[in-house]
Amino acid sequence: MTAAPLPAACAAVLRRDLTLAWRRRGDIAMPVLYALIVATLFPFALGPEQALLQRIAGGVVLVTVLLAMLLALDAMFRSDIEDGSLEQLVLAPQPLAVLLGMKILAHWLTTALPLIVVAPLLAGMLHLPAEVIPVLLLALLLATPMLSLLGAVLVALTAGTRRSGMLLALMLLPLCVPVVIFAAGAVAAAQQGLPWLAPIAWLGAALALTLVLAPLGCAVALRIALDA
Amino acid sequence: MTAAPLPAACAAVLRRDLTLAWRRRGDIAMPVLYALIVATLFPFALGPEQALLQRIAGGVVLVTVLLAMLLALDAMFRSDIEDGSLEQLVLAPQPLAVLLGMKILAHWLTTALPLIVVAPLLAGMLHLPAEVIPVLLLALLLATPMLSLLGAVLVALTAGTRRSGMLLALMLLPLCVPVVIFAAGAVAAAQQGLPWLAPIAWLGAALALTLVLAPLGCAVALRIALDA
Amino acid sequence: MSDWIPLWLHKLGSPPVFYRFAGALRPWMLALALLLGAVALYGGLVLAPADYQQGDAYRIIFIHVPSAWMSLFIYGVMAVASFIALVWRIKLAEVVAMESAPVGACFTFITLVTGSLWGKPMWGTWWTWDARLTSELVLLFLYLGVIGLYHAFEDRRQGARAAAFLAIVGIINVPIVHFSVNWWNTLHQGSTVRILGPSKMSGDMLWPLLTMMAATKFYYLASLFGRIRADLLAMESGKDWVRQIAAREEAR
Amino acid sequence: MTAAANAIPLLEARGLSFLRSDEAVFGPLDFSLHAGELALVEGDNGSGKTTLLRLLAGLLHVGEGALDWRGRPRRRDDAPGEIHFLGHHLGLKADLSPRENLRVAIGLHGCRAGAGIGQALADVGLAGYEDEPVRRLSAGQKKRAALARLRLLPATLWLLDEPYANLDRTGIELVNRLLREHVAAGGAALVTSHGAVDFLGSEAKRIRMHA
Amino acid sequence: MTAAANAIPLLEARGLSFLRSDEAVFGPLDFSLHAGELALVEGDNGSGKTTLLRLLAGLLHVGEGALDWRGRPRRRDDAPGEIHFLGHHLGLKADLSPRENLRVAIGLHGCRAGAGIGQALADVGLAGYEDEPVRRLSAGQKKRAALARLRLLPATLWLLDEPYANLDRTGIELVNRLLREHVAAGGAALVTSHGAVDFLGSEAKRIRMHA
Ligand code: HEM
Ligand SMILES: Nc1ncnc2c1ncn2[C@@H]1O[C@H](COP(=O)(O)OP(=O)(O)OP(=O)(O)O)[C@@H](O)[C@H]1O
Ligand SMILES: Nc1ncnc2c1ncn2[C@@H]1O[C@H](COP(=O)(O)OP(=O)(O)OP(=O)(O)O)[C@@H](O)[C@H]1O
Ligand SMILES: [Mg+2]
Ligand SMILES: [Mg+2]
Repeated sequence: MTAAPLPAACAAVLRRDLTLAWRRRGDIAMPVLYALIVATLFPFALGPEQALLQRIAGGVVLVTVLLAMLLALDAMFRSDIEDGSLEQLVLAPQPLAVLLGMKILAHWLTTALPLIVVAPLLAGMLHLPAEVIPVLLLALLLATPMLSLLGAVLVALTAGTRRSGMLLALMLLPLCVPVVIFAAGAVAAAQQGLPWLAPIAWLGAALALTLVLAPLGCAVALRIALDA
Repeated sequence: MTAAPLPAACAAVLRRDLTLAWRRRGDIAMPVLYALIVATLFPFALGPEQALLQRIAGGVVLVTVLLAMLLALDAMFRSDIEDGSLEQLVLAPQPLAVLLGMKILAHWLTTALPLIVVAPLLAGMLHLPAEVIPVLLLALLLATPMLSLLGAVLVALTAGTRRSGMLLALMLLPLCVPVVIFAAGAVAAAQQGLPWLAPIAWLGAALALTLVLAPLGCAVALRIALDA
Repeated sequence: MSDWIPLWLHKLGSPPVFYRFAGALRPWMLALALLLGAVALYGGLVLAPADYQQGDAYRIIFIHVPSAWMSLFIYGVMAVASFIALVWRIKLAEVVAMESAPVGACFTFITLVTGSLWGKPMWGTWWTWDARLTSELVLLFLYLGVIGLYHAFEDRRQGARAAAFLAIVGIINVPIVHFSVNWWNTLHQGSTVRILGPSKMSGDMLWPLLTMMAATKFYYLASLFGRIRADLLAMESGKDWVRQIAAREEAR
Repeated sequence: MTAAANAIPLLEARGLSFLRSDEAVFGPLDFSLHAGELALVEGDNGSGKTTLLRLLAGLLHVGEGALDWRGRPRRRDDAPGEIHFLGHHLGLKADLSPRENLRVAIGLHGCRAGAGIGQALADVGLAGYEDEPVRRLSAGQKKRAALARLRLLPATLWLLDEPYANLDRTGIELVNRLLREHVAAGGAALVTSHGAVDFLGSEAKRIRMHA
Repeated sequence: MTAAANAIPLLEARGLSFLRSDEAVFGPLDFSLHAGELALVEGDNGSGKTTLLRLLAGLLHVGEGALDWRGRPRRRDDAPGEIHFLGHHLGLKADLSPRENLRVAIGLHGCRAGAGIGQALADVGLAGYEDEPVRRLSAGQKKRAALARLRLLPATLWLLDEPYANLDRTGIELVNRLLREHVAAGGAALVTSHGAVDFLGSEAKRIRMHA
């Protein structure tokens, strides 16, 4: 009898979630398509005036990407709870926080990464100047993992309740606001030719903190949610 | 032994879905909150410049409401399929199309109606002129049932597949675009003081057509989806 | 530390003991709160001189600042009680945490409203997205989240544990509210009142402020005790000591 | 039970099979079921019992062979409300109470004369749980809530997929009693089971599935 | 089976109960389980069997009373990987095949020396279904896929909630064989059942739950 080593367990969880996502790759594509729809509909809804679109492009892309991520957040643990897989995960002999970290990573890889990949396209559709796009991508690379991590904790907390949707939104909104402010601040600064490093640095620092704490919090929250 | 009369059956389905929605009222509130978040984040992302906001307000509200509806569309039959309730519905001695019409009505009442109620608030947050708001509401009142009806057919079609998300989005996009164009056209016309009746009339005609055909299509699609 | 803390907590944390203790103290707390509040308002609104810059508008400070302090203080209490509740699973701690939340939310709301009212004449706007204002708003959302989460669970104690966890996580926001004026340059006033060292405020204004602070503290305790007693009776409705109380009430 | 033998059978299958990707899930089956008869569908795991029941219920399409209902080829909207199907998924909404779930069922299917929801729930042993959300019931209690439909709805043919699973001994007794009463009142039933629990003795027909 | 009786029990419950909203779900229970022992948890629907098993697995908190694991109070992260819990929900992902599901389980829990996935699946009668998505399996085949975990994972104590439900006769035999081999190898198991199927004869302890 040999207990599984931690790296193997992490690999197993990550691989499982990625395989599942691949099996339902239509669902991964959902947030991306959703973001594309938004970017397509905006010119229709506002009229194709280039200066106006350019002015709002950075903000629209940021908001769209973050909202598309929120869409998928709710489902992070739902199917695992319903089919009993989460219980098996909790009872595994590995530290739960690490395993959950892997689940969060898988979630980020399958929802946020595709969005970041299409972000330049979205930005292009709304005529964002090309030199601002790297800053936009940097902001997204820092902001999206933070949302995945914090979102996971909150989703775990509400997992035991039936009325999760509203609560989740209520708790996420205040978290989104500062993230959007900093990210949009960096993009706007870049678009006006001003220095944009300070807001990006703040985002980075916040990300480092959540990276360590969020999986631990998520583990505690899930244990509480299952305990009934 | 007495078979149930059709009105009683319709009432039973409608009441069931409304009760369920009420039990999970947090989830009904989700699209509304989602729309509120979008409307809150926009000023952050774009800067609180009133003229700019006013210019894009009508379009943003329309797109936001329609997208918030799409959010909830996906779940229209999911739980009924998973717990076997849909089989019971299909085996009921009533015409399936009518029963599904009731489900769609319940869905519209629980997702679109709250959104229409908060729409003036959203419009206000983005400084849409007050005299345009009635037109916006009229456009929403015609556009949202159409989305519910068409969406139901598509959701039913994709219910049997595993990769539902992408298909759904792909098929809905071409349907959304004309709806948004007409609705936004009416609002923009009203905002500029031009006559706005023509696009509204088109929306109304399209709605009347879908109202008759969509439940029938939905019934056929669902029978196909279950047959495996 | 591992042994005597839980032992001691369990003793005071026993519902019947606390029920009696809170019942005896509550009227005194309430009386003190009203008395001190009246004195402070008299001192603030009548005795204190008008500000040389702001005229009389500044007098809203006597509501704004004490409730702002309370919004933070109560959050702290809630987080500590939550910690005890999670680690030692003491029912009373759960109740203290959960019943503090609505009171704290009220104080936070008052802070936001009075701040806005004051902001209009001072800064020419009801609201800006400045660091302190934003973080205070986040505090309100945290309180609401705790309350909502608590009530979203069917099992009260499970709900209390989940909400307690959220309260502990949210504690990071408290230093952000307090120090935001130092860390970022904000529109909002820096700290003027200091516990240690000399204050930057004149004594005429200071003493009503401090009195009001004491009054709000007593008010919080009084209202907390009242809520806890009601909650304990509801939660322990099957237990002997509650039945005895009910019997006594009936006898009267 | 033999009185109806000469009459037209309720259900008659001749060479019936179901195709999935053009392959038969179960071999061609021949059987008939008259009013007042009981049939037990036996077979190993994966032999196609559930598939057969869904086919008879009209949820799946007949692949090969013929299926008659009261002497005429079965079409989808024949026999409205005459058939009641109870599958592995019980068709209960987890957020509604047993009482509310039954009310919906009655609204859709109508109600047997003289039957009442409260009485039906008491009969299946759920007295005291009428207003608890189904989510909070134990596995066996959920099953019992679904069985209460049998008491209430005016169906002639019952298709029960493993009605005994998750039930305790009194629950199994309950199912047997329900079946006996139904058959005595002129109904018919097709029940799947693995033969591990006591089924109504030898009164029943047996239909064997071969994997 | 009696050789270990004097040793420290694997699991010992004294006055154990679980509280939901401050009310006990089941009465105080006293029992102990040694390595090499089998126990059958009996009780009617809703008597708290599932709740007890989840409590023992460490998913729920002890309400009142004490629960010892190898002579010391059970804490959550004691006994990592020594306990395997099989509940009403099988813990299989419907979109993965049995083989992939087992691979994940091995990744998390490690593997018994000498055991292999293909062999384990063949043992539970799923040869030929190894690469089919679990969604397409019948109810009994899903259960068997979950039982294959018992073959593979190196757990000492098995907590099996109604392992017999949905299984045919060979399936029930299979569970009994697995239990016999596990016990012979020094493992222990707690099994819930309604007593309607043949449990391993009289070798087992019985724990009765009163509703
Ligand atoms: C909605 C707007 C406002 C909010 C949310 C708000 C919030 C707060 C908070 C949370 C504190 C307590 C900080 C601490 O103890 O660490 C505070 C203190 C204070 N506020 Fe405001 N405030 C607002 C508007 C204003 C305005 C317009 C003024 C006047 C110019 C003002 C003056 C003060 C003063 C003098 C203090 C005491 C500072 C100290 O001594 O620490 N506030 N406010
Ligand atoms: N999540 C829950 N919330 C509240 N009550 C519950 C919950 N789950 C079960 N119960 C209740 O607790 C009691 C015990 O349930 P449990 O599932 O443990 O029974 P069981 O013995 O496993 O029954 P069965 O044989 O039907 O599976 C039941 O009365 C049930 O109604
Ligand atoms: N949705 C599906 N798609 C493809 N194949 C399926 C599907 N459902 C079942 N099967 C296959 O069809 C066969 C018959 O399945 P069915 O569920 O009818 O068996 P069963 O007799 O009810 O078994 P059990 O006793 O385990 O419930 C099985 O081999 C199964 O793998
Ligand atoms: Mg089956
Ligand atoms: Mg059970």
